Parts: sequence; C-alpha cells; structure tokens
Amino acid sequence: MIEKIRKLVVPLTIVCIVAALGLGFTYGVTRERISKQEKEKEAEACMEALPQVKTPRELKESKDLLNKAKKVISDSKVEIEKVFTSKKGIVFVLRSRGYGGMISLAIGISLIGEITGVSVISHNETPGLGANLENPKFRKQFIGKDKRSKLQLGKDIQALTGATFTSNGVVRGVKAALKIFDLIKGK
Amino acid sequence: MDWMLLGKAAIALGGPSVLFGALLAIASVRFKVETDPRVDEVFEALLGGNCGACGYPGCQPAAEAVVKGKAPVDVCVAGGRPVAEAVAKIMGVPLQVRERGVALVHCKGGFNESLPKAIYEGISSCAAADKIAGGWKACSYGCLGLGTCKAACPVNAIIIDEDGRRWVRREKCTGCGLCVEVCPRGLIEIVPRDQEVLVVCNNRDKASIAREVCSVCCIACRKCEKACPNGAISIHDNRAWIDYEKCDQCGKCIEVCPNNVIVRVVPAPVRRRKKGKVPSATIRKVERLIDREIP
Amino acid sequence: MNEAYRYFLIFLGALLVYNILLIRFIALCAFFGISSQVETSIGMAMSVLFVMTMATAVSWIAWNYILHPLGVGEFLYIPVFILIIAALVQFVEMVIRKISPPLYRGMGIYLPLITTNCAVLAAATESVKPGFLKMNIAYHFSLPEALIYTIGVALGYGLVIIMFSCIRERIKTAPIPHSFKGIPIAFIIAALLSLAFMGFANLLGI
Amino acid sequence: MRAKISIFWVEFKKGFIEQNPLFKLLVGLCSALAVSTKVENGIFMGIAVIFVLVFSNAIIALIREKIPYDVRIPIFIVVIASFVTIVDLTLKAYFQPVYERLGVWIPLIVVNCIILARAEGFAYKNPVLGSIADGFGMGLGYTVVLLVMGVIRELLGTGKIVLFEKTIISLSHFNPPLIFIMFPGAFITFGCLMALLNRYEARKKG
Repeated sequence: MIEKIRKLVVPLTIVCIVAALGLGFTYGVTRERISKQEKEKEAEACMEALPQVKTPRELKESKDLLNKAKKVISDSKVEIEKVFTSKKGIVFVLRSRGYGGMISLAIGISLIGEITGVSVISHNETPGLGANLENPKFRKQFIGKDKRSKLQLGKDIQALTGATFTSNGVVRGVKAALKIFDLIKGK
Repeated sequence: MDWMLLGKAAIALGGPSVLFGALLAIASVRFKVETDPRVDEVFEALLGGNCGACGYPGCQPAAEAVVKGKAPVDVCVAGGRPVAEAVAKIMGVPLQVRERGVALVHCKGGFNESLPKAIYEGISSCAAADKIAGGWKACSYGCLGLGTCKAACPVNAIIIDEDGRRWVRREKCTGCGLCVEVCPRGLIEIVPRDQEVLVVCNNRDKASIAREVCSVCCIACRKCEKACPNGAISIHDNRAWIDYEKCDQCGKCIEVCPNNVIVRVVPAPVRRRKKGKVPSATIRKVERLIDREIP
Repeated sequence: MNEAYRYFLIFLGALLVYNILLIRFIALCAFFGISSQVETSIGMAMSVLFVMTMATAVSWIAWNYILHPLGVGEFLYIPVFILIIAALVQFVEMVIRKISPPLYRGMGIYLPLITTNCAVLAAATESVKPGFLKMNIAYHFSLPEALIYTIGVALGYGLVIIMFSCIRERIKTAPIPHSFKGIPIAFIIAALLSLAFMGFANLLGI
Repeated sequence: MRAKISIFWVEFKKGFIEQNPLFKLLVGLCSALAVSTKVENGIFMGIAVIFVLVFSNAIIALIREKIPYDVRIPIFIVVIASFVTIVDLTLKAYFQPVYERLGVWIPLIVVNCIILARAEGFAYKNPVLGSIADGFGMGLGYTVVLLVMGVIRELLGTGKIVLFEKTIISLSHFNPPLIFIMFPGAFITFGCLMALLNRYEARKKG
C-alpha cells in the first residue's frame, strides 16, 4: 500500500511542483506588464472620456466617492468599479450588462453635470453588431447630455443596428453615471 | 524574483497533487478490479470504431469477451484478417480462420422482372415502404430495393443497380450479418462462402399467384428436386431450398430451372490495371459488379 | 432581491439563456459522437451532471481556501482545477467499477470522456471566477449558488443532448442529400436549435 | 538522418490531411466554432494550440517512461495546463486586445480534446521527434480549418476581412447576412464544409 502510494504520488507531485515553479516564474515575469497594460488602458479610456484632462496624473482615484456611489446605485445591471476625480470633472468606470457579457465603460462628466465623453475599456459583444460600439459615431451622441435628457433609444440616441441590448447597456451605464453624479455632487 | 510567490505556488499545486495522488493510489489498491492485462492489449488491437458489427456493444466488451474465451480471436468483423492475426498473437493461440459466410439476397427481381402494384414516393427506407399497404411491389415477399441493407453495410459490399437489382460484392462482404437484421422482409441470409449454387427467390405463394407478379420467381415446380443427384434440394413453403451440406454444386438444378431462379454465383476474374491508366467511370462500374450469375 | 428568486434566475440562466452547448459552444467535442443514440445521450447526461456537481464543489473549496488566500489563483487556477477534475473522474470510475458494476456499465464508460469535457472545467471556473463565461452574473457565488448554477449547466447540457439525439434518430430515415448524411446534417440541426435557443436571450432580464 | 526526416514528414502529414482533427476526428470543435468569427482570431488561436500541442507532446514523450500508468491522465493534464497558462499569461501581457477577444477559449485549450488525445494516443507511446511532428501536424491541420472558416464567416458575415487593423478584402454593395458571425452560422459553415469534403471524397473514390 505505502509502496503504491509512493510510486504514484512522487512522480505526480514532482511534475506538479515543477509546473507550479515554472508558472510562478512566468507569472512573476508577466505580472508587472499585465497590470501596467491594464492601468494604461484604463487611463487612456478615462482621458478619452474626459478630454479636458491631458495627463493621467491629473486623475485621482477616490475610494470615498466609490463607496458613496455604491450605496446610491440601484440598478442591478450596473456595477460601479472606480471613480476618478480631477479639477475638470469626474470619471466613472463602470460595468454595464450588454448582450455578450459586461461592457466596461469609462464615462466622463464635467463639473456642471454634462457628459464629456463615453469610452469603452473592454467588451465581448458580437463582432459586426454590438462590437460597433467601438465606433466613435455612436458614443459621440452622448456628449453634452445631462440629467434632464431622457436618453431614449431611437429618439435622443440612435441605437446600433441590430444591437439593441448593447445600446441599452451603454445607455443604462450613462444614466447610472448621471444619477450618481447628481446624488453625490453636493457632498 | 518573488520567492514567496514561487513557494506558495508550489504548495498550492503540490498540496492537491499529493492529496489526489494518494487518493488514486489508495483507490487503485482498495478498489482494484481484477482485470486481465490482455483485455487492454486486445482492445488496442481491435479497430476501435465501436461499429457493433461483431454483436458486442463496443470494442471494449468485445475485447473482454475475447479474453474470457467467449469470442473467437477473429471477432472483429470490420478489421478482417490483420486484426485477427494481431489478436491471436496477443492471446497466444494459432489463428484459425473461421470461414465467414457471405450475404445473399434471396430475390432476383428488379424493376424489369417484378411487377409493381403502386408507385412509392415515401422516405427511402425499406422498413417504411414495407409498412405502407404491404410494399409497392406486387410480390409480397420480394426485395423493395430501397437500400436499407446497403446503408447498414459497414464495408459497402451491397450494390443496387439501375434496374433495382441487388448485388453483393463477395470479396468485400465480411458476413457480419448487419444487413440480415435490417431487412424488413428477411430476405438476406448468410450462406457459406464456397457455396456457389443458390436459390435467389423467397416467394412462398402458389405458382399461379407467383407467376403473375414476377418473371423470375420460384414456382415450386419440383424440377430441381428431381434433377438433383444428391437429394440436396427440397420444396416446402412453395419454394426450393438447398441443403448446403449435401449439395456438391454440380449445377444440374440450374439447367432445369424454368425461371432461372437457381443460379451459380462466381467471383469475377480480377482485372489487373495497367500502371498510370485510370479506368473511366463506366469501366469501373462494370468492375464493381463483381459477382455475376451464370444461369 | 429575494433569495429564492435569485437562485431561480441563476438556474434558468445556466439552463437556457446561456446554454452551455448551443450558446456558449462549450463541450461540443463529445457531443456529436455521443448524440447519435438516445440511450448513450442519457448516460452521458447523467455522468456529466454527477461529475460536474462534484468537481464544482471541490474546486470552489480549493479556490476559496487554498488558491485565493495564497494569492496564486490568477495563474494556477487552470492546473489546479483540471488536476482536481482528472483525479476525481478517475477516482469515481475506480469506485463505481468496484462497487456497482451495473451503474458502471450505464455510466462508467462515459467517465473518461468527461475529463476532456470543457463544460466541467468551464462550470467549475465560472463558479469561482465570475465573468469567465460571460454569464452576466457579476458577483462571487456562494457554495449553494455555485452548486445550483452547476446543476443548471449540467441539466442544460442534458436537455440539449437528449433532444438532439432524438432528432438525429428520427432523421436517420429522412431523405437527405448524400453528402450531408451523418455528421454534416447534425451540424445543420445544431444551427437551427442554436437559433431557437437564441430566442431565450433576455428572458426574465437575465 | 534521412530516416528521421521521413518519420517526421509522415507524422506531420498524417495530422495535417489524413486525420485532420476537426473534420476527420471531430475533436477540438468547441474552440474552432467559437473563435472563427475573425480570421485574425484563427491565426492567434492556431498558434496557441500549436505551441501547446508541440511542447506538451515533447515533454510527455520525454518523460513517458517515468509516468506510472495509474496517474498518467493527471500528469498529462497538469503538463498541458502549465503550457496553456504560459500562453494565457503571455497573451495577456503582450497581446491584450487579442486576449480579450479569445477570452475563455485560451484557458479552455486545456480541455481541447485534441491535446489530451494526442498526449495519450501518441506521445505516451512514441519518441520525442515523432511526437513533435505529430503535434505540429495536428495543430496545423486545426489552424487551417480555423482559417478557412474564419475567411468564410468574416467575409459573409461582415462583408470584409480585417487583418491586423487593415482591411484586406471588402465587398461593396453587399448586405452581409449577420447570421454567419453569430452562433448558428458556425454550425452551418462547418456542416457545409464537411458536406463538401464528403462530396469531394466520394467523387475521388468514384
């Protein structure tokens, strides 16, 4: 029995440990690059959403506002991830439900409560349909809208052809961002 | 380099591996099922298509049966001789090639010989055609010619020609019997491979009825019975039956049969192709009809 | 949200809306081979249900008590989970073979196929790394939720494979163009079924 | 040396043509159907699969005499999973956009039946060189099918082919049927390709 256990366990464990060390090494090498890339991408999206900001340094992540935002958010299909503040406005990084999964958006709002830009960090929508949300033409429609805008699909906002869920997802995200801004701005 | 991370990784993957390795080791001892190592070897040697032609649900059960001695070493029908040799080698027994039979369709009537009673336009399956008013043929025993047997054949040994007649390519047929099972009219029989003189009709109506529906049917005239010097032919159920044990294939019955229902099936001569010369489609078609009848 | 209702949504989402076979394209390998007969499909569906539930439970524990606390989940989850699944499947096979030969004949022969069934790994991973399958469920599962989810996935698999094998058995006698006979027509059927399942999108807002 | 090269060639050709994993062996379908929406995806997925196949085959063939029979599957699968994770992390670090599109399919290469099947069926029984050739041929056979499907689906579904952000072919005056890039389109394309292959082979046989 003991002999059998030794015979099976030793090779398996050796293989596993070698594999674990190899992977740990690879992870160590790639980790920094992965997180750097993710940060860069996020910063780029934020700057696109708030064009008045010229360098990533002007944006400051605010845990305080994030907690407040999480409390006031009521839509279960939207999930807020980060809030960046700057002298020119606020950027909300949030995830909203689309057709193929969560769409990660950065939404910039100026100090007077107008949308300055919407940019996509990542998404998994159908190529050729929902994936057209990468197209700036669709996203530019949101610029200048504020809390008074109804943001109705088909009226104020031209939906993406054949991708109502995706368009809805973006609109929902923008609405949530405006609402949060409205509720927390006084504080 | 982050040594802590490496250590943690080694623990996270090494830990479960020790656990599961031990689990498997214990299981392999505690729950050991005595299996003959030859089962795996035989299984490897079989064709592995799980075709079911051998009559076992798959290759694994067939391999088990071979090792237990329940099945012969040439159990794998589709694999043929090379597989049988390999299995025999594993089992350490000399390969005795069991002469497998060959399929025979007991009906000769194509569109030209056998009269239709209706036009059938349903799905292309004999079983379905048979269910609709007893089939489209006037003969209620004859082959419906829709090719269910052809579809069932794992080695493409059955051919249906333009006239709706069936041919069995004897050199391909392995005698597996899958076609026997699917024929709704039970027309296919596995006959000994060296049997050349055969009755190709299954009509069991009286001569007066039979003669009206088909020009190549057995009318139970008893001429063959009388002509046979060995007493191998008998007539019952209004058709002739050959006792293959007694038959010495002299062919006297063939000569006397008025409707050419008794035939001699001989393998066609093997043609040798000249190198580089590809036969045209028509020639190949003729070549495929390997088994010809000599009336 | 009401607790029971949330469970129901998770279950329904896994079963229909994000059906693992037709919408997520996972576990197709064995699908076309197995689904030619109803009987084998039922056997396969049962084994998948059994193995998947167990694998998810163990993976969930491994993630929440080993991988995540050690901070190595990010790069070790694939080897660890697949090790768990492979070892479990083999273990279960040995045990069933010894304890209950009739059960082994019905289910055991499918077990080796399940090791490489993507659905098992996918469901196990989804239940600890939400968003893996783009299931639109944006929070970490608790253990009961993970189990409900897995059962939903496995039943969804079973539902489709049994339905599919019934269609394939019926279509055997149909007049089909010669080139399409066998596997190709099965793909066309799968396309139609997939179209039908796309109709479940946004059912109950999932 | 020549003998070695010829062995290499035979194994390579076998995987590429005679036993094409997708059309002939019907393994590895899941990822092939899911990622073939774009030609570009096909290229990256193909490279990833070839990498994993070649290296895992090589390693397993190298240590095959030391692997005890009872734990061979867990060992194979851990080796495979490690290479998959390496691909996963590398893509994540250096090819972020591609990684996002391929998403779940990179981790699921582990359970891609091609790889385990080759490990058990070939590399476990054959020396290193043949195993590498086998892995390479199989991987290439997989990739070619992926590319063909990618071309058909992208061209028909979106009306153009975009490769590395450059439009290669663009069909003007063409209203693309979107179904080709959605789920059912994958099944339809694959079924039709297979039917075509059947027809071609039936013709060749006469």
